[in-house]
Amino acid sequence: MTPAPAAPQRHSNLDRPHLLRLYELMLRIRAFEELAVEAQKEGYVLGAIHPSIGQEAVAAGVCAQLRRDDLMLSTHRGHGHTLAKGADALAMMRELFGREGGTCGGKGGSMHIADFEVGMLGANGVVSANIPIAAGAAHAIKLRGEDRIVACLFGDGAINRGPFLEGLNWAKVFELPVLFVCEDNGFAATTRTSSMTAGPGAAARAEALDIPAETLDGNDLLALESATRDAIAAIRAGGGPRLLHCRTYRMTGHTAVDPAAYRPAEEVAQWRDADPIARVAALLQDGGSGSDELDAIAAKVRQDMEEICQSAKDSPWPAEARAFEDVQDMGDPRERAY
Amino acid sequence: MTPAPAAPQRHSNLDRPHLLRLYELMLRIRAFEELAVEAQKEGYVLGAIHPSIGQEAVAAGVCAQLRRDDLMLSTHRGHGHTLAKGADALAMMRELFGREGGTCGGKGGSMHIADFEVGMLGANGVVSANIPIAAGAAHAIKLRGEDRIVACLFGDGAINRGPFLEGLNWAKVFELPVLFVCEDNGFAATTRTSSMTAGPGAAARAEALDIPAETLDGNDLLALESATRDAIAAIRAGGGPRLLHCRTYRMTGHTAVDPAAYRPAEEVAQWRDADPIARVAALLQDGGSGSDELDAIAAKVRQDMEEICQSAKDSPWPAEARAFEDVQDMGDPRERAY
Amino acid sequence: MAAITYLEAGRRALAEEMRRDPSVWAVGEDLGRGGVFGQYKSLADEFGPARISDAPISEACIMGASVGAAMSGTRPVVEMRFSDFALCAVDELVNQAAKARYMFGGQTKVPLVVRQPMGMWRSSAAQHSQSLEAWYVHIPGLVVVAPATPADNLGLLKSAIRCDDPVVYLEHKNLWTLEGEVPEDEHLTPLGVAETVREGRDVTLVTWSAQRWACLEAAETLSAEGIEAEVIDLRTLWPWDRDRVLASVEKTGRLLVVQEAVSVAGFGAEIAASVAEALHKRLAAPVKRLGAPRVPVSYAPPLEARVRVTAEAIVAAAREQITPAAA
Amino acid sequence: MAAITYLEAGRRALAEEMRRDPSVWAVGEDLGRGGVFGQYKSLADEFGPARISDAPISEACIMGASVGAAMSGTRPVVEMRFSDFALCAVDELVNQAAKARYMFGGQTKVPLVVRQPMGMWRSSAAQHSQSLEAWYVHIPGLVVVAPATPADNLGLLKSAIRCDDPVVYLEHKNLWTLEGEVPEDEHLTPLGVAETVREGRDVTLVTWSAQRWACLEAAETLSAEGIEAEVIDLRTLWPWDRDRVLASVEKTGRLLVVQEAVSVAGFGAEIAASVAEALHKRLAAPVKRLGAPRVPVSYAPPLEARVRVTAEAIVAAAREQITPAAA
Ligand SMILES: Cc1ncc(C[n+]2csc(CCOP(=O)(O)OP(=O)(O)O)c2C)c(N)n1
Ligand SMILES: Cc1ncc(C[n+]2csc(CCOP(=O)(O)OP(=O)(O)O)c2C)c(N)n1
Ligand SMILES: [Mg+2]
Ligand SMILES: [Mg+2]
Repeated sequence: MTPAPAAPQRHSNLDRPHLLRLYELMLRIRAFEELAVEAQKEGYVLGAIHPSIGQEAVAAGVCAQLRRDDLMLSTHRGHGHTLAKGADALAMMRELFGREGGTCGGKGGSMHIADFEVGMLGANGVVSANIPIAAGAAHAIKLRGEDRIVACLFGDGAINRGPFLEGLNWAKVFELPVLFVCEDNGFAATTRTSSMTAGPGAAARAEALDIPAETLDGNDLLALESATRDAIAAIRAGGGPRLLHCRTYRMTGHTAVDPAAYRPAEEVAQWRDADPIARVAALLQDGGSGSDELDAIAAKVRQDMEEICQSAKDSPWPAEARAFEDVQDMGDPRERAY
Repeated sequence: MTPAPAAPQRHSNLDRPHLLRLYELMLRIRAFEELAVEAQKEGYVLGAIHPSIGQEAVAAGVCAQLRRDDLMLSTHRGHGHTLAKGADALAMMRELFGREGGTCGGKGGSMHIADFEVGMLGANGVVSANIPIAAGAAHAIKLRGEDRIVACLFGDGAINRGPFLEGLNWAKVFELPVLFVCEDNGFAATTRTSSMTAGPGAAARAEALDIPAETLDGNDLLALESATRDAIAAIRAGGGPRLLHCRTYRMTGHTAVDPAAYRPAEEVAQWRDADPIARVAALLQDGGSGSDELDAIAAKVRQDMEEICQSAKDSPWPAEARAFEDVQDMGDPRERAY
Repeated sequence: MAAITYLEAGRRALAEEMRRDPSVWAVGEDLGRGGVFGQYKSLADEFGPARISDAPISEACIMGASVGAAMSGTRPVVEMRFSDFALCAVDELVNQAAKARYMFGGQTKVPLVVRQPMGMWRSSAAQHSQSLEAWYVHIPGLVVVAPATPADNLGLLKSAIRCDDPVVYLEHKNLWTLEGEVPEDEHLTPLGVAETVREGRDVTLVTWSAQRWACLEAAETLSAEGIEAEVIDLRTLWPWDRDRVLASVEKTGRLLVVQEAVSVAGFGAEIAASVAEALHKRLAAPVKRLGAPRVPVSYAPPLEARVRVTAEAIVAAAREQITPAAA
Repeated sequence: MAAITYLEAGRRALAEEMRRDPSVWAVGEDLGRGGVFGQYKSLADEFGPARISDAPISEACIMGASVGAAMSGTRPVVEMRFSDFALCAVDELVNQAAKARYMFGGQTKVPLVVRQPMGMWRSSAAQHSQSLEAWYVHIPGLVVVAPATPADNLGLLKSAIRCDDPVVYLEHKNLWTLEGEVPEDEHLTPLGVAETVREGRDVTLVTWSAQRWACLEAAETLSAEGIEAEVIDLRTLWPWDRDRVLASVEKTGRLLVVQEAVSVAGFGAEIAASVAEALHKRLAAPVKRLGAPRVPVSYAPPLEARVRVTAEAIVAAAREQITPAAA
């Protein structure tokens, strides 16, 4: 109900080229999702889509700061994280359309996008299930003596499932390199999360496990970047897990087809005013970017994404035989069927 | 590693008759378990026994203060809780021996003792599984508008399983009448719990959920009684769940057959000096009980329990047909077997 | 009689039972706003948020708390959203709900209904498409129900709510919008009784849930060829209506079990094995199962479709049972 | 050859594989002190606490973390203590481990072994006695193994650790102390290959895990009566050795499946149904399953014993298959 807190600006001198890159990334994420939603209306996407429109600062402020060889686990609402980690938008769009050449060959869809090439170990269709998996990926990193870290993103609804506790406890007990990120958009599907959550939430729960935690304005790119940078440095230096609790808002319904009638219009309007992309644009303008420059970037991003979308639409379906591939090494999956 | 903290005495004027009853109860619990362990050596108990020797103050200080119509859920280490809640020792001993007339007709054994007559809804063989069940029993109480409460006991190892988080969150979200009691004996089987637990433990985790919590010397009967009385009053008045974190020690191994070689002898000796029964005896002596009086009680308790044990040994086995009873109403459990 | 949807039938069943018995309540995520598929729409208006209760995303606790509430004088209807998420609550269902009555020597019962929307539906992919009825049939203590029609979703859900055993209640997501005639008066479908949906003399098709409709379609096609298939919708999978199935196969001499689930170690194996054990001599052809291959369900429509048991596959299998192709 | 116990064989298998492959590690409660049954005794001395790792009581996370670790270049051996507790980690095993490779289009594999000590053992009651192999066989992506001898516990565990699929590895608690000859050199038992433990012409007994021994005892008794039973220990339940079983029943004309698990919807149904489907005409008697009734396991010794499949029951069933009692 409360608007995003106005976080103090941490960066006094702005790195404008860097910020422009993140601005473009946020625009790409939004264009990707807007086009995916349109394509769903046209019948190209049969499965569910969970847009992250309004939450792009988390992707840009957190995920984009990972090294390529760092690992990341995401959720059902993971397009932004995945693009920020460096996955290919065309492969992702194809995946949403269930086509050959999709990140998972069309077998996963939006909720199971993964791109192991860039360290993206998967969205997950089961809320909170990615948390123990992230802890385990970090466990492997520690066993192998590497300096990589794992970022694990989850929603505010995820902190009420047991794996949240088990995974955080695990990461702390073994002092593993995990950055936990609670992307708190105030809702779990149609339920206002605060109504089903005891206590102040993710950060407090992490702190009860001696995991350092910080609560942030999740629509403030610079604040997120700065906190993430500090957290990653501490984690990479062997300091064990940390948690960032990022308060943001979902501008759409839970899925692309949810009208989200359960939210007061004023609340939505308030958050619309805190749009993270508009906020970055304002920063850039303060820093000297003209609105022409920004509009041109936006137009280019949109056009590129439209081409990607068209290309995905033109992509072939996977061959039927793929249904029987990549099940497992042992045994014939066709045995006794039909 | 640290000895039980010396908690401040809360009761200035001692209710000696009351204390004598609790003293007797603690002795009964110990006698029950000592005889059960002996009986196991003789071959009367085939399944596992988890003695609570050294932890009797929690049973007497917490469980004995519940009303008969209050509910209680316990663990694999639940003989003491169950006796304190008012269950019949003979039926319990028969249950350990797998005999007809056991609390569960011999079908459950030590880890599944239940006595619904006295509101004891079951020990549980799955660590932490009793926590959601307790929350649900309290949910029913609230739905029915009753003034009963539910006590839920669990060990320090249980707080690392997901159902601990989910159950506590649930109880707080619905403001349910549950008294959570973490009976912290420092170990989970052969593992020193602190080595696998992040943060300070049960109380801190409860507080992160806005559940009021108190950490207590779990071998100090009077401190437990006083804290329990306050907590129960607050819960019964509609104040929602509370948690007591009771620090105690297990004087035996995890099971009766575990030599517990993983613990330093000095630590065991230190805690032996903090024996909760001896501490009550000392209080009683301070309050005017002679050692003759106390010895006589102990002797009587032991003799009664020996008779109970003998009677259990003489009890018949359940009839084989019982294997097929109380499975469910629908369907024939014998169908297609043999 | 009035035509209502399968979804609406479930909603009516719950509303009727909640009116009838104040100890019935429902709990699950988003129920206050109608539930994920709208099965609970506006029920909170009539019954209030305590009896149509929201829940945190805590499947284990939703199930576990319902076990405690069921042992303490209430009758919870537990919404799992997708049957796949019930896998987050297996200890609570299998080790606790199913065993409490037995372990405690009959001191308690656990009257709860676990609604688990199941099955393949519109590119839901591997974690939102499973059919795991075989698992629950294997667990002593559980009743397993899988309605295929609006009338049965009404009548079986009401019976499930009145049943004192824990019931795993598997609605099929692909049937939500299916319309069908439903009695306007109180309608109870007994648990454990199959429906012979179509009589026939040549082959017995045993099925349940959404595959009922594929079987009926196949039976039409077969009938045009002169093959009369008897179609039995089991409706309840435990206890399953063994007598009905055996009597039918006694008559037809042929059994084809049709299931959406993975065939290997699926519930169809139980039926096929039972019939083979009981009626070996009477069988004019080997028993046969149709089911999915042993692969997870894909997202891509053509791959998803590839693992469905279609009416054509049923027709082909039935034909083959009647006139085996030359070896 | 040297005689060692089934427990020691598992310990040796793990130690050998850990020596051979530094990416193998084991994780579970109490492993640093040898594990609940001593299966890991002194391994921490050799390999250190990072590779023989303790764990909090967090079955879901033990399993889930192992999925992440398996996808990230290590090969975890996951100890679940009792197969019953694996029910606290079903989402992690079934929705995650089993499906990751497929869902992600082959980008990853999940090479982990889940050790799940199973079965009835000394009054362990309903929550510590289950045999749920049928569940795992039903799940695409999983391999399922159930060794019955020390040699197989050595050879199969080593093969399981080398396998790139997630393997559910079911050791039987009642076999821990069983002694048997084991090769002193490296010994690998291939996955998916059954063992014909005893040859016979009259009836095929198909079994796995501890029931191997009941079948062998029964076969001795039957032999004294002139009935020669062929005993096949499947060892791997998925993929199961279909060819071996079919060839045997082709020869004997009779199938008796013997399992400790609940018979209803048990894995035996899959075998019985498969054989009935494939060899209907060849069968001289109906296929038959022996298994437990559909009841939870009791604590009291006489009730526990009542639901065991004994050698006597096997003998009686085999006799009945060969000479049916007059109806
Ligand atoms: C275990 C489980 N329960 C329920 C669901 C259904 N579900 C999908 S997303 C969602 C809401 C998640 O809320 P949150 O974690 O806050 O993430 P958000 O959708 O807000 O990004 C729910 C309930 C699920 N996928 N998994
Ligand atoms: C889910 C689950 N995991 C593991 C076990 C095995 N186990 C039984 S008791 C126990 C230790 C429990 O420790 P704690 O909760 O501290 O209770 P305590 O035994 O100390 O009373 C373990 C690991 C179990 N019963 N259930
Ligand atoms: Mg959210
Ligand atoms: Mg403990």
